[in-house]
Amino acid sequence: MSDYSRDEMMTVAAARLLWDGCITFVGIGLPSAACNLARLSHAPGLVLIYESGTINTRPTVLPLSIGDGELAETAACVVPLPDIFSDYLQAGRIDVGFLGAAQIDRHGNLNSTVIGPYGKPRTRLPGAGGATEIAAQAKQVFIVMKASPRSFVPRLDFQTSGGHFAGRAASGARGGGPAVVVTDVGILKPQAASGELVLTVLYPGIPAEEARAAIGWPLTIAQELESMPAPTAAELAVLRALEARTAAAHRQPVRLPT
Amino acid sequence: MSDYSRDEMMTVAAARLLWDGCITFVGIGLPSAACNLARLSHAPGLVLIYESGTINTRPTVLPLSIGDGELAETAACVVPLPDIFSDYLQAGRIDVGFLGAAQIDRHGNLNSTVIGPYGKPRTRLPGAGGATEIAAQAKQVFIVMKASPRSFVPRLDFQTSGGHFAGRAASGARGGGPAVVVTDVGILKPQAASGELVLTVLYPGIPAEEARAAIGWPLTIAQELESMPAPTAAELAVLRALEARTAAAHRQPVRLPT
Amino acid sequence: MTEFLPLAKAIEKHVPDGASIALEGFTHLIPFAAGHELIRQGRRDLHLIRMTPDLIYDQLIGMGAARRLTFSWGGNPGVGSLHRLRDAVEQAWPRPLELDEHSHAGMAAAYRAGAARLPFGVLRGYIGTDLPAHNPRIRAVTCPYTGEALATVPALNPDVTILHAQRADRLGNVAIEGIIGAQREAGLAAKTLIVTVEEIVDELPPAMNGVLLPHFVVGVVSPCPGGAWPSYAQGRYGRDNDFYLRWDEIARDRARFSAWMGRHVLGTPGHREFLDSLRQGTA
Amino acid sequence: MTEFLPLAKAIEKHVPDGASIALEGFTHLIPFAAGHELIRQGRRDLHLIRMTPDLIYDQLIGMGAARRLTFSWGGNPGVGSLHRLRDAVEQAWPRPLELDEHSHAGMAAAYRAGAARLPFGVLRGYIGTDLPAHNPRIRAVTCPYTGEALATVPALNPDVTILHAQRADRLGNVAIEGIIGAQREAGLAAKTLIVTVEEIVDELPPAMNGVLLPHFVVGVVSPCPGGAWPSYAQGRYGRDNDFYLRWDEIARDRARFSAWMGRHVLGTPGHREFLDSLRQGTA
Repeated sequence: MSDYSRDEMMTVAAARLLWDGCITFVGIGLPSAACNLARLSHAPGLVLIYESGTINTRPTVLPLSIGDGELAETAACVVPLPDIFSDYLQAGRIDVGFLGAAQIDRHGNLNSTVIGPYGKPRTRLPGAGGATEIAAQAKQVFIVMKASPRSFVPRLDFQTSGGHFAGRAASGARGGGPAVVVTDVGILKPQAASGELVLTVLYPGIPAEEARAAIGWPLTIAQELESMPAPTAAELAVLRALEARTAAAHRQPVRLPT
Repeated sequence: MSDYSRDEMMTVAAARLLWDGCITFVGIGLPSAACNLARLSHAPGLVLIYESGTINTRPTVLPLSIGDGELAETAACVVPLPDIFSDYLQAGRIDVGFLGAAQIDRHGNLNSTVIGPYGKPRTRLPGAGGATEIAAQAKQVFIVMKASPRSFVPRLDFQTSGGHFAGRAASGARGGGPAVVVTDVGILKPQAASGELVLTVLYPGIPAEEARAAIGWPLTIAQELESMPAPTAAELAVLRALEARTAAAHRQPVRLPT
Repeated sequence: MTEFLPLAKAIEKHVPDGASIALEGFTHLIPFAAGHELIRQGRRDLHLIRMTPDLIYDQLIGMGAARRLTFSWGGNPGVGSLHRLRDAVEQAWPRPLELDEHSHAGMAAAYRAGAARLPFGVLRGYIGTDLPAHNPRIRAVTCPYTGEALATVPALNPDVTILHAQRADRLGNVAIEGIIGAQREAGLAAKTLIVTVEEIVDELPPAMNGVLLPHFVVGVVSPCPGGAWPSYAQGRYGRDNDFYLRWDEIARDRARFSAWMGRHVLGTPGHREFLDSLRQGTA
Repeated sequence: MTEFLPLAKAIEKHVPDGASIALEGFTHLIPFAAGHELIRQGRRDLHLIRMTPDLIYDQLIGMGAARRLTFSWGGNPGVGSLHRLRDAVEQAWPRPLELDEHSHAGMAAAYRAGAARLPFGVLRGYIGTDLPAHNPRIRAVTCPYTGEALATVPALNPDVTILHAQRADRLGNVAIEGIIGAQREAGLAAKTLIVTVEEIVDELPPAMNGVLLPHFVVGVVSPCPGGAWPSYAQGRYGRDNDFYLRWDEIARDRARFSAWMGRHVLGTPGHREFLDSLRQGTA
């Protein structure tokens, strides 16, 4: 099976890391696709929580926004957003929180706030949203980002969310921090002692050197490199059907209310 | 109209003090009867909130407990009990909170905790429940208690809830404290300067001396005594019909669940 | 994932002697059957937690199961005293009972903090009361913005919370309808949550914004029809106000209380037989 | 008691220049019509508060109505940037915008504190982030039991909160169904709460444990069908995802933005005509 895109490889790789019964805090985009792929294939009991307050939602199509009506209609229940952050995330009930960002450094710290100085940014990004507390309080954090030297940087312009930063153990963060960074050129994981992200998993056809070139800091490559098999036909079929259903649903014109 | 009991006089007196649209925090017993009498007569827009979380409930019969199903079924909504205390009472949305107690002193401080020392009480009473924060945070507090020297005492065994105690202004209490004490022998109100409860309203046929005899501290009698008219036939009819409906409803046998 | 166990097994497995345990439900949905099972299994040294101890804690205290009580109002609602609670506090019978006494607002804040796994709750509370003088757990913090002093209570995180609810589905989601009290908070605050239910259904009606405890916070579901009696279950059966009145008589006297408990609780193997024993003759 | 006013009157009467104002609704039930009316009436120097500014705040900011923004995520959901917000922050166009920036968890705690009229909210938050270094309002308290430091945020109590909901009854009770975000908390935190509704009904269906804002916390109800478009109203109309995409193009350019606002918002007397103007030709 070689007829798949790098995005598909990333999505499948992220989905495979999830287990049945895992309680996930899901963001829009690739994490949402990965979680629903897992739920529709090997992990039917995967629990999806979106920050909009929808708990154990089972959408038939992927949401375009974090608060789509589809998420409410297929949820076990809808709770106020403050409850999600206090009684679920802060309370330590989330097994895996997904994050992405504009910049990541070698310790898995993330920037989604500004490029340039905070007071006079070159690019104002959306900001923290749920990310700061997901990074600190989810039991594990899965980061999903396309690799490029612009985004995998030696030094962040702003630290929005903490990875394996110095002092994390005494910081009040109860979660374990980033467990894995799924990119389009391979998977990085933190070294136990230093927390530095190193290349540990290769995808078919993408050599370690290509990964190294896409990372903006001198990337360490693990001594024992694993390799992740290509997406199976079954995985691709489920993912593509999900995306086709999503596209069809979103082609339905919305009438202006009268 | 002279054919009425002292309890009826008390209930009618308390009901008359309530106004249409008034938001009340209601306890079981006489306050519940007074509020529903007011609602069914001169104050149809009276809002009844019970600490069980039932908001704007409109029961057709009086509840026996603070959490009767009738209260939920006739409420505008039912909210969690923590919300009632934080978002309604503490937030200052209650116009009138009702309280009673085993003991009251001349400043309207109340004891519903113990008779005797706290660590080794002669009589263990139920305790604070909602009273402490009702006393501090409702805009006004209406106290309803039968007068007797045993309960209207010079000195409390334990202060469960604060009335016009020294230091109230700087205490963080945002409510105005006791505005009135409705008894079966007349109505006491706090003097503006001292906060001391003085007899200000007489009922028909009950002289000030009888009130004085029922109060365990040297009762001051206001210079200008008002007199509260006897219950009207209409008031008595509504109250008695309410109590008859209540008695009939509670005579219905409850079957043990199977 | 949620276990489905008969009530006796659930108590046996999850509630050891000495546990801190909250049976919540504010007048409505009080888990009486679970309380009786604790008594049948002879639990000792429990730290009982509950806003309104009600008859079920009167029974546990009278049977000597408790060493400590965290509470905010200990009466027989609409009736009067809890005589067994009074006897324990006033006369140390059958054993002394340590009190950790609060107001409703304080208990509610403590459960909320527990549900959110914060170490303390904040409220504008305990003003003008002697309670803090007798409970060193009631403290204060200073607002970092206004300088105002506010009361604090330590979070409540019971080893086990037991609730009663109308329905669970086969995954373990629990749906509650009607007066909810602090059930949601007490359930989320627990290290282990056990829920007895009137009924287990294939599929719950859509909850949307209703009250639902999702399966992954529910440790155990135990089917137990009638498990809230003499409290009630909205939409199922009414509160047995008459029994609350009769309890005043039963509990007033040590011997009569002991005889009643012996016959109806210790003398029955489970809740169905308990209810049967009440149907037969004068309870 | 609740006033029933046309939206324009409600804004005129209750929202002065300089007010702090929260238009809440998390993706769902965003009160767009009310935002447009603020623009039509030329409000200035507003302190805008909202977890997710969304298109409606992009429009207010681009029209120069805001001096300050309290927020936690400022993007076009599922699409990308809010170009007018970016232009204000990066280029001070059309005027500088002061930022009071938080995380979602911090904003949620601040609204909750506001709803309860506590001066601050507590959370185990703002860990491992530079946000507190740039926002002096994010502070800390020490737990009086464990000694742990916890983050605090000052309570949010907007002068005016505006919400959109499906239904109100003639007393002013407001019922909301579906994703609720922080609407309940923002509504209860307000000094004045204005709610635009799809429909005013004689009687709401029984709410039991559903979301209802009782009439005595609702200052004003304004009927406004379609008032959440291009956001959505569960059970009424769907989210116009296509418009969110088109907005990316409209807002990218100052002139195109100004022309669009001039034609569709300033050029229409109210929300019905606004929707009509979009139906005619390319929006």
